[in-house]
Amino acid sequence: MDLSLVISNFLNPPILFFFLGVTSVLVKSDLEIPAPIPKLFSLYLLLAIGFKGGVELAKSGVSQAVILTLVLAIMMSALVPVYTFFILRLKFDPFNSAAIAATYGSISAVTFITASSFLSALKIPFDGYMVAALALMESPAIIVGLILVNLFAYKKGESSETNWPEVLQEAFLNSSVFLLVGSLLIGILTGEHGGQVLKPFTTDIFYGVLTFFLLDMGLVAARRIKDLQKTGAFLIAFAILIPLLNAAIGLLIARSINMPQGNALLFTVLCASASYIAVPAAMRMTVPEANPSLYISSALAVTFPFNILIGIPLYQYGISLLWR
Amino acid sequence: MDLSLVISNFLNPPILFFFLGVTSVLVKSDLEIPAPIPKLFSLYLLLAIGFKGGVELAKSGVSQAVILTLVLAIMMSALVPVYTFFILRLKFDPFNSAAIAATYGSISAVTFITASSFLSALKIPFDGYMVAALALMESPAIIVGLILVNLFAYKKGESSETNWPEVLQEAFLNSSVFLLVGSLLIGILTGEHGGQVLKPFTTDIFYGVLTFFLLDMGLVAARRIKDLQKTGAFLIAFAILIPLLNAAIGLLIARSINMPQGNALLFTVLCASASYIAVPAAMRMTVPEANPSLYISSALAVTFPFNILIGIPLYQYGISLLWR
Amino acid sequence: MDLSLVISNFLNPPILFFFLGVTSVLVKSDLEIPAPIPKLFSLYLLLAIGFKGGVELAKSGVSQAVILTLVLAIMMSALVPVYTFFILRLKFDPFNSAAIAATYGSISAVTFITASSFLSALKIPFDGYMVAALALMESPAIIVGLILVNLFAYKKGESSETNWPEVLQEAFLNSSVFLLVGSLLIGILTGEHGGQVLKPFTTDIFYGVLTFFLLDMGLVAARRIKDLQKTGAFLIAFAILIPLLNAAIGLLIARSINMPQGNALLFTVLCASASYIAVPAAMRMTVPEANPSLYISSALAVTFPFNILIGIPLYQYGISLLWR
Amino acid sequence: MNPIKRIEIFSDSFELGKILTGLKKAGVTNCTVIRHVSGSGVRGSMGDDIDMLLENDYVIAFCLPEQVEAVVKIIRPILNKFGGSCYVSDVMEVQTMNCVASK
Amino acid sequence: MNPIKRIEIFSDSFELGKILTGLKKAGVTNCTVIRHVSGSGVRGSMGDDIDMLLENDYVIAFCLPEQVEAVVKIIRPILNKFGGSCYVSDVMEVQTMNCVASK
Amino acid sequence: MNPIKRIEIFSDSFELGKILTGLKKAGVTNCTVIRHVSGSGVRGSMGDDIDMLLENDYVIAFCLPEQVEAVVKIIRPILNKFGGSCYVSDVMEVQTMNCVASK
Ligand SMILES: Nc1ncnc2c1ncn2[C@@H]1O[C@H](COP(=O)(O)O)[C@@H](O)[C@H]1O
Ligand SMILES: Nc1ncnc2c1ncn2[C@@H]1O[C@H](COP(=O)(O)O)[C@@H](O)[C@H]1O
Ligand SMILES: Nc1ncnc2c1ncn2[C@@H]1O[C@H](COP(=O)(O)O)[C@@H](O)[C@H]1O
Ligand code: NA
Ligand code: NA
Ligand code: NA
Repeated sequence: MDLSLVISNFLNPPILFFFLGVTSVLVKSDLEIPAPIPKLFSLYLLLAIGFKGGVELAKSGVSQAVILTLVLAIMMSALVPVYTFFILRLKFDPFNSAAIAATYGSISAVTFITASSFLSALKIPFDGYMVAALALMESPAIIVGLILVNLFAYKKGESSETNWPEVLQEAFLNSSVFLLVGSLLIGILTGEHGGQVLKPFTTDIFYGVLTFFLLDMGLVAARRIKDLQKTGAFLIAFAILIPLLNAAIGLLIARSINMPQGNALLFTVLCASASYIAVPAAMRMTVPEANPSLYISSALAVTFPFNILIGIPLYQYGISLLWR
Repeated sequence: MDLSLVISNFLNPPILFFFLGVTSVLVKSDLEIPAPIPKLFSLYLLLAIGFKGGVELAKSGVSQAVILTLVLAIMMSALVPVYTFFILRLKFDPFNSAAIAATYGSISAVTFITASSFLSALKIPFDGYMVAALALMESPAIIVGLILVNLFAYKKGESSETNWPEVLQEAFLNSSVFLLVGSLLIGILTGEHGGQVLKPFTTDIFYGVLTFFLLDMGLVAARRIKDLQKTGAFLIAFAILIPLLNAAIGLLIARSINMPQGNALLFTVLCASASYIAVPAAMRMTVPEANPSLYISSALAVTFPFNILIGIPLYQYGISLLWR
Repeated sequence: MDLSLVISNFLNPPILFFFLGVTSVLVKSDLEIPAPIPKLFSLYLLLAIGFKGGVELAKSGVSQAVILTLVLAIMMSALVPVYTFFILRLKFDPFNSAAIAATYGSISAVTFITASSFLSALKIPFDGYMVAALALMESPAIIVGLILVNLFAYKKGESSETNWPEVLQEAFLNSSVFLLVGSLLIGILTGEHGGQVLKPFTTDIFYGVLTFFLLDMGLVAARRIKDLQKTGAFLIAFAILIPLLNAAIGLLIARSINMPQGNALLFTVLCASASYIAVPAAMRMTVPEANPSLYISSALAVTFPFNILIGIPLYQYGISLLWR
Repeated sequence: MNPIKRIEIFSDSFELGKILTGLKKAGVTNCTVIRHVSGSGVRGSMGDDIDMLLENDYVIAFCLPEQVEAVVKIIRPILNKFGGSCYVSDVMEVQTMNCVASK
Repeated sequence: MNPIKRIEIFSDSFELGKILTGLKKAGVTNCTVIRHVSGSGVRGSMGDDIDMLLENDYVIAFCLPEQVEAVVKIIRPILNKFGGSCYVSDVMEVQTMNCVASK
Repeated sequence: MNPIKRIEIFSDSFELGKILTGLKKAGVTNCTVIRHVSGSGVRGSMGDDIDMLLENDYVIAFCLPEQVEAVVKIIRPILNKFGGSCYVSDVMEVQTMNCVASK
C-alpha cells in the first residue's frame, strides 16, 4: 500500500490537532474546550457542508447518477445494521446488538468532512450531491435498528411498547439531519449567488473550524478509551473490522456503477463510518435497555480515529487501484 | 406591488435560515443553538455594525443632513410610544400599554442589519451615520415609556417609586446601546486604517454570522408563537398594523427632507421595527407590573418576521415609487 | 520620549476596545461577555499564535541565534521570581511573596500578541521562534516559585508536603503551555502548506478576535480594580515598577546579543509581562496559602493595562534609541 | 413561612420534555431547570473527567406536600424506563406574592 | 457538624445585584450563584421548551439560623416587586476552616 | 421512600478531581456536578459582579446515612487545604430501578 498517502494525510492540521487532543488526555493536561463551544463548531460544520452541497447540487442538477447514488446510499444504511446485528449477537443481547448495529449503519459527518478535505488536498473533485447521501444515511439505520429490537428482543406475546411516531420523529427530524437537509435545501434555493455571499463564512474559515473541532474530538475520543477496557476485545475488533468490511462493500458498489473517484471515496467513507452523535441520542431514547458506553465508545474511540487516520487514505488507495 | 422584490428578499440565505428555524420548532425537531452562542453572535453583530458605521462616518464627516436625520430619529422614537400608548389603552391597562408602546418606539438592530444586507444585495448605497440613528433610537422610547407609566398608571397621590437614576442608567447604558455607541466611536477614531485591519472579521464573515444568527431567531420567534394565542387578536393586529403606520410616517419624513433612498429605507425600518431585547430587559426592571410575554411575543413573533419578510421589500417598493 | 508612538498605539482597535470594556464597568453598563466565550477566544489565540509561530519556525530553521534567545528567555523567567521575591518579602509573607513573584516571572500571552500586532502595524518584522520563547517562559517561573516556598515558607523541620509530580505536571502541561507548544509543533510539521490552508482562520480573522477578546479583558481587568484598594499602594507601585525593571533588563540582554529589533521588543515584553491565567491557576493549587486576589489583581488590573498601553510603545521607543 | 416540599429530579437531557409534561399533569406547573449538568450514575460513569455526550438535566420543583404523591406516581415510570433519580425533602417557603402555598 | 440553614432564592437575572446586596446587608456575605437557569413561574411559563429571554439566577446561601429573619425581611420586598421565590431549609454543616458557624 | 442523605460540596474548580476521587474512596460513586458556578466565600469575594477567574464547582451526591461519616473524613482535609465547604441534609429517595438504597 502507498504509505505516502497515510503520511500526507497524517501531516494535515486537522489530523494533527486530533492527536494533540488525544495526547492531552493521555498526559493528563487540563486542556478543555468547554461546552457549548464544540456544539457551536458542529452546528457550523453541518450548516456549511449542507449549504455548500446544496449550492453545488443547484449547479449540477439532478441526473440519473445522482438518484442512483442516493438510492444505493439509503440501501447500504439499511442493510449494514442487518448483517452487523447478527455478528453482534455472537456476544451481545438483542438490545445492545441492535443499538450498535444501528450506529454502524449510520454515518459520521465529521469523518465525511475530513474525507472531503483530504480530497481537496489531493485536488480530486467530488460532487455536491454526496452531502445529500450523507443526510439520507442517518435515518434508515435508526429505523432498522428499532425494527430489529422489535423482531428479536421481545419474547413472543410480549408487547414492544415502541412509540413509532416518536421513533420516526427522532430518525428524520433529529437536529443533525434537520440542519443538514435544511442547509442543503437553502443552498439549492439560493444557488451560485448565495454561495458567493456566504463564501468567506462557509468556505474560507471552514478548514480552520474543522481543525479546531478535531482538537476537541481528540479530547472526547481519548476520554472514552478507558471505557474500551470494559467493553472487551470483541467490540474493539468489531470496531475496526466492520468498517473495513463495510468499506469494501461500498467500494465494490461504487466501482460497479462507475462512480467518479472523489464520490467513490466519500461513499466508501459513509459506509465505513459510524455515528456517535445522532444515533446514540436516538438509541438512548428508543432502546434505553442498551448500554450507551458500548455503542458510543466503539464508534468514537475506535472507528472514528481509525477512519480518519488509516481508513481514508487506505480506501483512497483501493480506489486508485480499482479505478485504473 | 413589485412581488419580485419580496421573492428576491425571501431567497436570501439569512431569511431562509430564519424559516428553517421556524420550521424546526413547528415540526418539533430538537435543533437548538445553546446559550450563550446566540449571545456571541449578537455581540458580534452589534460590534461589527457599530464599528463599520463609525469608519464610514469618519470618512463622510458630520454634515447638516446627518444632524437633521439623527434629530428626526430621536423624535420618532419619542413620539411613537405616545400615540401607540393611547391605541393600546383601548385594550390594556396602563402598565402593559406603556411597556408595549416603548417596545415599538424603540428599534430592532437585527431588522436594521437585515435591511442593510438587503440594500447591499440591491447595490443601493447608504450612509454610515444611519448606525448612529440606530443607536440613538433605543433610549428615548424607554424613557417616554416610563413617563407614560408615571403619568397614567398611578392614581393621584400614589407615589410612583420610579428610581430615575436606575431608569436613565438602563436607558442610556444598557449593553446594546453601550456596545453599539462604543464601537461606533472606535470606528470614528480609528477610521479608514482601522476599517482595513478589521475587515476580514467585521465585514467578510458578517453576512455568514447574520445568517447563522437568524437561524436562532427563527427558533426563538417560533417558540413564542403559542404565546400569541393567549395575547389575542388585538395584539396580533397591532403588531402588524402599527409597524405599517410607523413605516408610513417614517417614509413621509424621509421624503420630506429628501433623504437618499438607502438611508430612507433604513430610517423607515427603524421606525417600523420593535425592540425585543433591550427594551424588554428595561421594562422588566422598571415596569415589573407589565406582562413580559405581551411585549416580547408581539415584537419577536409577529413584528420581527413581518418586517424582515414583507416589510423591508414593501418599504423599498414604496421608496422606489415616492423617490421617482 | 516619542509620544506619537503611544498615541498611535492607543488608537488601535484592540486597545480602544480594551478601554471600552473598562469604561463599561466604570459607568456600570451591564455589558457582559458570558462564559465560555472568552475561553473560546483565548483558546483560539493560543492555537493561532502557536501554529503561525511554528510555520515561521519551519521556514527559518533553528539557528544558533534561536537557541541563544530561548536559553535567555528561560533564564529570565527563572531569575525574575528570585529577585522579585526578596522585594516582595518587604511587605508580604513568604507564601504571597512566592506566588506574586512567580506571576511576574511568567508571561502574558495576550500582551505578547498585542505587541506582535503593534509590530505588524509598524511593519517591523519579528521571528516565529519568539512564540517558542513565549511558551518556554511559563513553566520555569512556576517551579522557581514553588522552590522559594519550600526554602523560605516552612520552618525548619516542618514538612513541606509539596507534591512535586503534581507541580511539574501543572508547570509543563497546564492547558496554555500545552496548547501553545502543541500548536507550535503542528505548525512546524505542516509548514508552509499548513500555513496556507489555515490562513483565513489563523491569520485573517486573528486581529478581529484579538480585538473582541480585549473588550472582555477590559471588563475583567476593571472589575478587579476595586480589589486594588485592599491590596495597598505597595503592590500597585510594584505592579508598575517591576515590569519597568524587568523590561530594562530584558532590553539590555537583547541589545547585548544584538537581537533584531522586532524580536527585541517581544523579548522585552515577555520579561515585563505577568501571568494572570496559567500561573494563578497553578498557584491556587500549589500554594493555597497565598491570597489569589493579590497576584491576580496586580497582574491583571495594573501590569496588563500598563504594558499594553504604555509599556509596549515605551519599550519600542527604548529599542529605537538603543539600536540606532 | 409554610412547610412545603422540594422535589429534585436528575435525568438524561432527552427526558426533560417528558418530565416537565409529567410534572404539569401532576399539577406542578412551576419549576426550575438547570441544564447541562454532568453526572455519574448507574448507567454511565464519568470517571474523573466529565463527559459531555451523556448530559443530564436537574429539575427542581417546590410544591405542596399533598402533590408529592401524584408527582411520584407519574415520574417514577419515566425514570424506571430511561434512568435518572428523584428525591423529596422538606423546606420552608418564604411567602411572597407568588408562592406555592398561596395558589 | 453544626445545624445551620440553607436559603435558596430564584429570581430574574436582572435582580441578582439587588439580591446579593440584600444578602450582604443581612450579614450573609458568602453565597453561590448558578446563573442562566431556566424556569417557569407565575410570570413566564416556558411550556415544554426553554426560553432564553427570561433567564433566572439561582442563589444558594448557607447561614446561621438567627440570620434567616433578617434575610427574609430584606429579600421579600424585592421578590414581591420583581417576582421570584425564596425557600429555607435545614442542613448540617461539615466544620472546615471557613465554615459558617465559625465566623 | 427511603430516608437518605444529600451531601453538597462547593469548591474551586481545580479541586474537582480530588473530590470525586475522595467520594469514590468513601464508596459514593454516583453524583452530579454543576460546573462553573460563581460564588463568594472566605478566600475570594465577588462583590456585586461575578468573576470568572475564580470558578467553583458544585457537587451533589445522595448517599446512605452510614456513608456520610466516611465522606466527611476524606473530604474535610481537602477543603481545609484548598478551601470550599460541605453540607449534609436529609432527603427522601423515590425508589426507582437504580436508587441509592437498593445498592
Ligand atoms: N446518588 C446520586 N447522587 C447524585 N446524583 C445522582 C445519583 N445517582 C444518579 N444521579 C444523577 O442522575 C443521573 C442519571 O443516573 P443513572 O440513571 O443512575 O445513570 C446521573 O448521571 C447523575 O447526574
Ligand atoms: N455560606 C456559603 N453559602 C453558599 N456558598 C458558599 C458559602 N461559603 C462558601 N460557599 C461557596 O464555596 C466557595 C469557596 O468558599 P471559600 O473556600 O470560603 O472561599 C465559594 O466561592 C462559594 O461558592
Ligand atoms: N414552585 C417552584 N419550583 C421551582 N422553581 C420555581 C417555583 N416557582 C418559581 N420558581 C422559579 O422562580 C422563577 C421566577 O418565578 P415567578 O416570579 O413566579 O415567575 C421561575 O422562573 C422559576 O425558575
Ligand atoms: Na456506516
Ligand atoms: Na420603532
Ligand atoms: Na515576565
